[in-house]
Amino acid sequence: EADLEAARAIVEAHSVLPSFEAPGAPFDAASCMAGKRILSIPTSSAIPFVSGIEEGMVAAAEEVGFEVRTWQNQGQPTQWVQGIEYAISNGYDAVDLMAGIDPNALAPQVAAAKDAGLKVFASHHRDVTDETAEPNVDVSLPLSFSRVGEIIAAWIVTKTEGDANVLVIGSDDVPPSQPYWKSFEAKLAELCPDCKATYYNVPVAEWATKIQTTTQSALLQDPSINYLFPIYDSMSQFMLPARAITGRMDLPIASFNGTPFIIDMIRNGDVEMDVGESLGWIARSSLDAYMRDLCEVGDVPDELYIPFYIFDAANAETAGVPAELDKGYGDAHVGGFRALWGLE
Amino acid sequence: MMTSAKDPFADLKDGLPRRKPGEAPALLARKVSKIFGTTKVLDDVSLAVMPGEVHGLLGANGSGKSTFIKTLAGLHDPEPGAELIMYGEAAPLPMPAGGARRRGISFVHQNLALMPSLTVLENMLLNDLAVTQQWNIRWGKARRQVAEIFERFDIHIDPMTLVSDLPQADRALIAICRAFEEVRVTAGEGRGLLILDEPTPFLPKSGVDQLFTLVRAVVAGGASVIFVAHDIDEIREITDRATILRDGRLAGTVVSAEADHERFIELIVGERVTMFQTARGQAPDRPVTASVRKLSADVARDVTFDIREGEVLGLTGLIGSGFDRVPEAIFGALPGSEGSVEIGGKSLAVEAITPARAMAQSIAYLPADRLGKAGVGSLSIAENMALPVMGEFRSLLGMNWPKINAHVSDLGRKYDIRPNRPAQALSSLSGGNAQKVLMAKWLQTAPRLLMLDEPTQGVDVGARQKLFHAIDEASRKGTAVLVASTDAEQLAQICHRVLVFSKGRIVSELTGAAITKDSISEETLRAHAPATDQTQEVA
Amino acid sequence: MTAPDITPPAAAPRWREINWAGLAESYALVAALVVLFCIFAMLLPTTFFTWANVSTMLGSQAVLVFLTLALIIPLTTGDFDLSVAAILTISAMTIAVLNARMGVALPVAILAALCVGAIAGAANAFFILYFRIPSLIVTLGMGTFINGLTLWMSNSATIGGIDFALVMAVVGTRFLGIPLAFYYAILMAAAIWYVFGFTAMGRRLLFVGRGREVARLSGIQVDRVRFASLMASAMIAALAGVLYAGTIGAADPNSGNTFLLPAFAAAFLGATAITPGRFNPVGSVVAVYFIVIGITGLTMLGIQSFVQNLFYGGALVSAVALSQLVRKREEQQVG
Amino acid sequence: MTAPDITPPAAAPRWREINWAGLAESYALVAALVVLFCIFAMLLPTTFFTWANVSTMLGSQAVLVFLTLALIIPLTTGDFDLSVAAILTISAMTIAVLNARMGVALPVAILAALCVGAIAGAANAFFILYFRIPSLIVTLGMGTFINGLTLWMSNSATIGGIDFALVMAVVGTRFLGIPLAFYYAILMAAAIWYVFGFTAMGRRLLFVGRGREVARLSGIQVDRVRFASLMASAMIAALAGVLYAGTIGAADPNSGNTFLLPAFAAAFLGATAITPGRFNPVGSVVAVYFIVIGITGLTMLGIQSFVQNLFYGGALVSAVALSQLVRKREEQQVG
Ligand SMILES: Nc1ncnc2c1ncn2[C@@H]1O[C@H](COP(=O)(O)OP(=O)(O)OP(=O)(O)O)[C@@H](O)[C@H]1O
Ligand SMILES: Nc1ncnc2c1ncn2[C@@H]1O[C@H](COP(=O)(O)OP(=O)(O)OP(=O)(O)O)[C@@H](O)[C@H]1O
Ligand SMILES: [Mg+2]
Ligand SMILES: [Mg+2]
Repeated sequence: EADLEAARAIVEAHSVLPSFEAPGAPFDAASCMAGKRILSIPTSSAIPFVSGIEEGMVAAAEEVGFEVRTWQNQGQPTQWVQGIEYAISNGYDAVDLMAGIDPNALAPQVAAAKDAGLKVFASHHRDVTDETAEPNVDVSLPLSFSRVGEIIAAWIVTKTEGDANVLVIGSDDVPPSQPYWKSFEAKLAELCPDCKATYYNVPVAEWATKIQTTTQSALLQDPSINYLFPIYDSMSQFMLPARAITGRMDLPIASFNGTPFIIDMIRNGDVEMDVGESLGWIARSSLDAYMRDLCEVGDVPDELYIPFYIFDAANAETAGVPAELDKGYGDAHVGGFRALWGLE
Repeated sequence: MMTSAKDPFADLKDGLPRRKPGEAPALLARKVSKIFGTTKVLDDVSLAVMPGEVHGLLGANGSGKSTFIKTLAGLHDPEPGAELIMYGEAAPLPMPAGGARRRGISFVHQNLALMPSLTVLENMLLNDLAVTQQWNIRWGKARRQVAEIFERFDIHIDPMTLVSDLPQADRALIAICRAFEEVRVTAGEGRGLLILDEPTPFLPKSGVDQLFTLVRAVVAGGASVIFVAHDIDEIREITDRATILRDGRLAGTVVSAEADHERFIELIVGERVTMFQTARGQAPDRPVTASVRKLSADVARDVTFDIREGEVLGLTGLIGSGFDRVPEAIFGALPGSEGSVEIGGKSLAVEAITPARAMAQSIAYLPADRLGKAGVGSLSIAENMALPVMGEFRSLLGMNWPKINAHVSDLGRKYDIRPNRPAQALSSLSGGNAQKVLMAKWLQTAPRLLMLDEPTQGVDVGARQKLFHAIDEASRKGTAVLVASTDAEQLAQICHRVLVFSKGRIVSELTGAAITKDSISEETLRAHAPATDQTQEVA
Repeated sequence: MTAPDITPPAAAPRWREINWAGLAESYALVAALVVLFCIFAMLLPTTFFTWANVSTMLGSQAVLVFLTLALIIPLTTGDFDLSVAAILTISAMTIAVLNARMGVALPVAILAALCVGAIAGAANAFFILYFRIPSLIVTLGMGTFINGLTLWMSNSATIGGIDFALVMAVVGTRFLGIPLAFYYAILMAAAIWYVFGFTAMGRRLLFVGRGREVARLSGIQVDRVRFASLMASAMIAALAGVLYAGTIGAADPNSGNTFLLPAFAAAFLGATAITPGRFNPVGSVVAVYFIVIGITGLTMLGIQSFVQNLFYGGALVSAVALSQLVRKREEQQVG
Repeated sequence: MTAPDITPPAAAPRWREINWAGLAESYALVAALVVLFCIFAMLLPTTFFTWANVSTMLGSQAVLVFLTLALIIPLTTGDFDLSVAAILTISAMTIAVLNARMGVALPVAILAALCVGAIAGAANAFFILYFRIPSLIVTLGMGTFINGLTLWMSNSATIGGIDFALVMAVVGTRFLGIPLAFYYAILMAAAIWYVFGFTAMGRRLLFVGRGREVARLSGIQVDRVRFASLMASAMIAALAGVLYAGTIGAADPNSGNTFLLPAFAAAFLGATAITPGRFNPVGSVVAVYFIVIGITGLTMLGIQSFVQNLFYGGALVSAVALSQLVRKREEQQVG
């Protein structure tokens, strides 16, 4: 029998505007960071989510009084290599591998950076449950994708009142996909033993050509599917036509990332919910961890401190019309981090 | 196999001619057959060439001459059972790649086998590099060698130019000189076989004479030559014996000096042919169809003439004298031309003519380059033929293909196209039949002015008469026909009037009974005689 | 395309007789499609072999059909157009930016998208025809350039919220249970089939592709024909973009580009069918649906997604290989 | 034989004179590279114009140089190889799976990767030469098929932890401050330059590409030459995969595929330089570094990433357009 109570509790916990909880002791960031430089290499500058975080980091660093620079690239590993070498030869204090670059997939360059005395940071690149060793990374800030999985499982159980048959689409070539899906599956089983979920893997490069056909086939094959869960919300757009063509416009979609156009879709009623993460928050809490490491003040977290916040029809408008990146999460983090860094 | 009862070699038991007792033939090919799809193109052909012999190979278009030669080159695999014996030694068939070269056979193929987008130097080295065991190339040495060869052959071509920048005649020179050099280098003393598949059409008369001198020199050294041509006079002049193919079968082998012109024609065609001859005399005094004024195009300079309805006007000269540029320019196919053409009461500036505009004035032009410029080999006969008349087969539902096919097969019958299958790809026809298709393509439009560039090049005697009849019929209906050709015999057969060019200018005009093969050749060469002065003047 | 009684040369002993080898060759892909369908129908009688599934398969591939049709026109005139996928993407993005973000009315936005396609086509044609650069190079470069423009226009973001009327007109409305998009694709294929087979323009395209010089000397204005074909290709690609925007109700700057290789595969696979050796719209449609049946069936069998790549690549190569066996492996000029 | 009325062609007045137009054409791309370098050097004197940056640029694009070199061999013989990027990826993945995951010794893993390349090349050649299918179709299908295999081998995941010895041999060791990878690329280019320019084999490749039929008539074993070229292409692509694995110490199933279009662009761009009209290794190297300088400079200036696409596409088209202007816009056969 489904534990609706527990599910509802999880959902509610993430439906209130996030409040700031200091991830460590306060310190004087401005003085110890003065003159320091970090080169941030995002997985690809062409992803708005990523460039949004980059902008947040650059702005926050400016407030503190040091330099964060973005290495613009188009997702080519050889460009990342060039970025790290650029950091090494131009006297940067640290490189940051942002939002999806696996430091183990650039082992030689990371080692070279370490040898040259640079710190190496990585954030938002894997799930917290992922045990892979990252020997050369000074600060690693995995994200709790598995927590997201649990939130969405709880949401679906709540909405279907314990009668869910979920179609899940993921991309195994994005490393957190498996742990994320597993935690979803586990939580679903825990909250609702009778619920069912089926997982299909579609590599990122084939989203446009395969998500739609995969979804259609799955829906036709199992008409009892009553919930769609694309694990990254940008997949949703390819599921919409599948839903339309198979005549299942009634199927709700829940997802994760808080991408603005998906929040627009929530407002329009195409998508039911989206778990969002504030980009400004990610930017600041990453910087916080990096500064703690560079300033050697201790308390370096081993997880990206980021509250997850649920957008649904009720609060979609708070993200702006049309929705904007990093809007609707309140601004608890702005003041919170400023205070923590001794800027007030 | 021999057709004649008084075969000069009938006394030889094995059917092989021998000059010296016990001497093995340079090349003995036996029972060579080749089937393409369902057509037997070569049927049990045998051929013997003695050392020091020039052996002619004749036959109508599509009779299998080139196929036989390509079999020796290793391009086609003959059907099983074929044998090849060279100087008494069995040689493998199918011929392995490079095998011909190793055995001292070298070729001038009908299409010359040059690569237009590469340099002359590279083309000269082509056959050598194709099979050499040597790993590296020393370009400096190679170039000096080629320069030396060119000097020996008295050829003035920069080895670094692209072949595509050269006129056809130069290309032929390169292919010929390459083959002669190759046979000299690769064959042993007193050995070697040089195979020339229609090398003469592109050559000026002087070039043909030079070629024959070279051929004689080669055979004097003991090597042999197989010489393919449609010009019976050439064959009779240069060859010792000649083998004639008809429909892929051996029609006979004759001693060239003993067979007369008619005998050759009979063997080629299989029956007596009445040679076409137009009624000589001035063209009927009909209105002027087109007036060409001060036309300059490429080497052609200040060309001015009129052509009347129903007139067949020949343009000739040495290759490179610019006569063949005239029709091209009139049709708007040659950029950078000047002058004017008056046709149908309208005066057109030559530089403004495009092929489409020319066609609108009912001008038609058949280029010499059959599959490069005149027709598309990979498309069917029907598609090629229907191109200029598509508009007429439009119905409410678009083009009426059954009607087009019926029309095309009627034309095929009319012009004796073999095989007459509209769906067959043009490239699968022999040269002569392809030419008939392309001629029909334009004749069906009943043009006011029909311009033909070397219309019978590579066309056999029989087919040639059919084309002449077609031209004659068109001219009787009022079409003015402009024929650019180096073939004096052909011009003499069909033209009312001939303009002879030299260095880009018209230097003489022959009309009526004054047009004979000899007079044309004479004018062509005479016009050329004071060459040095004229060169200055033109330059 | 040729009339039914025009059969390939080598295999035609007498040209009014029924040519079995020719028929086998022409309809091998159709037969393969039917066989594949039957196999999956037997394996999955309750899911695959249903009208719902069939109509879904038909309705969902209209974009790919359009893009393949866009490709075969320049392929017929002997030009490559590698920029079609980029044009599809920028066209969809133009609609999204104008309609969803700037509030421009849908018809105007669609018109603007088609204009963008026309400009891209004209730019391709300019470089190819004026500068005489091989089309492969121009369209490769142009495709990348257009991608850059798309990223710039969209700020790299997916833009949703396109007027629902477009979605209704593309996949929202059904006729005989199949979304309208399918009928658009079929109409477009039929139009091209007619033009290729039964108009003088179609002949001109073919002659230009097979022999530029011959075409020129036959009075065809070669550059004009090539210009028209490059424009047609870009415009159809832009239409594909409109359909794409209508299919997903949104536009993103990247996903459209992934259609390029499947469209090329379908164009070449389609050239082995119906009128073998020529790019033809009916063959293209058959090829697209052949592949879709395979992929859908495999997905329904729950087979891992990499198998779809294996099927895709394997089907392309082996279908063409089979068709070559029928022709006794003779080299073909495709065009 | 005399041909008294034949004067040497107009284009070459006297063939030992210096041909300025020809020189301009051959070295225009080199000049553009130098100019571009100088511009960025002036704009970014302290970051771009440093030995560290130059050596990074040289070292990090060795993979692309290799892949471009892999392409130009079949392009010279008139075949397309669209599967090179997929071969690169599966080769890198083979090393990662064998060495990092299964603990096989590095040399064995590298050997296995090269074998995989050889098998892919042989499969390409088999379908192209035995079935006489156009290379574009075969390699398009084969590329997709190989991608499927790569996804299967890797479970779609990135695999890190390749033996550091490989990294040391590729980018970890430097000579004159430049990672060894650069020298490998230069060596490979030099080898191909020698083969193309100064060996009989090189000429045979060219002859086969420029005229199959004539090549055959001249006694060249055309199929053998094409086989060799397809094998060489696959093997060099596999080597590129080894370098790629060594450059990042890991392998992923996707990123390698993104090299395909840049490599084609570099091959065609390179064919406008050094020996214009012919695919040539020196031109390819120049083209790769021309593009790399542009992209690196733009990145260092912090310019948004979409500008990289604009530069890429714009540079390709305008460089070729300029080179066509020098040649008075005459149509060229590239090969
Ligand atoms: N590759 C081929 N495939 C099919 N048929 C061919 C092929 N090559 C030649 N043929 C056919 O074989 C026959 C003989 O052709 P071939 O070229 O040997 O004739 P030919 O005697 O040289 O004629 P011509 O005097 O016109 O040069 C022709 O009917 C031709 O159409
Ligand atoms: N790939 C090539 N294709 C055509 N011609 C070439 C090629 N390479 C070089 N050449 C030409 O050959 C000429 C001589 O080249 P090379 O540098 O080998 O001269 P070399 O040193 O005198 O040669 P060698 O040492 O063999 O005497 C040059 O002028 C060059 O134009
Ligand atoms: Mg012949
Ligand atoms: Mg002939």
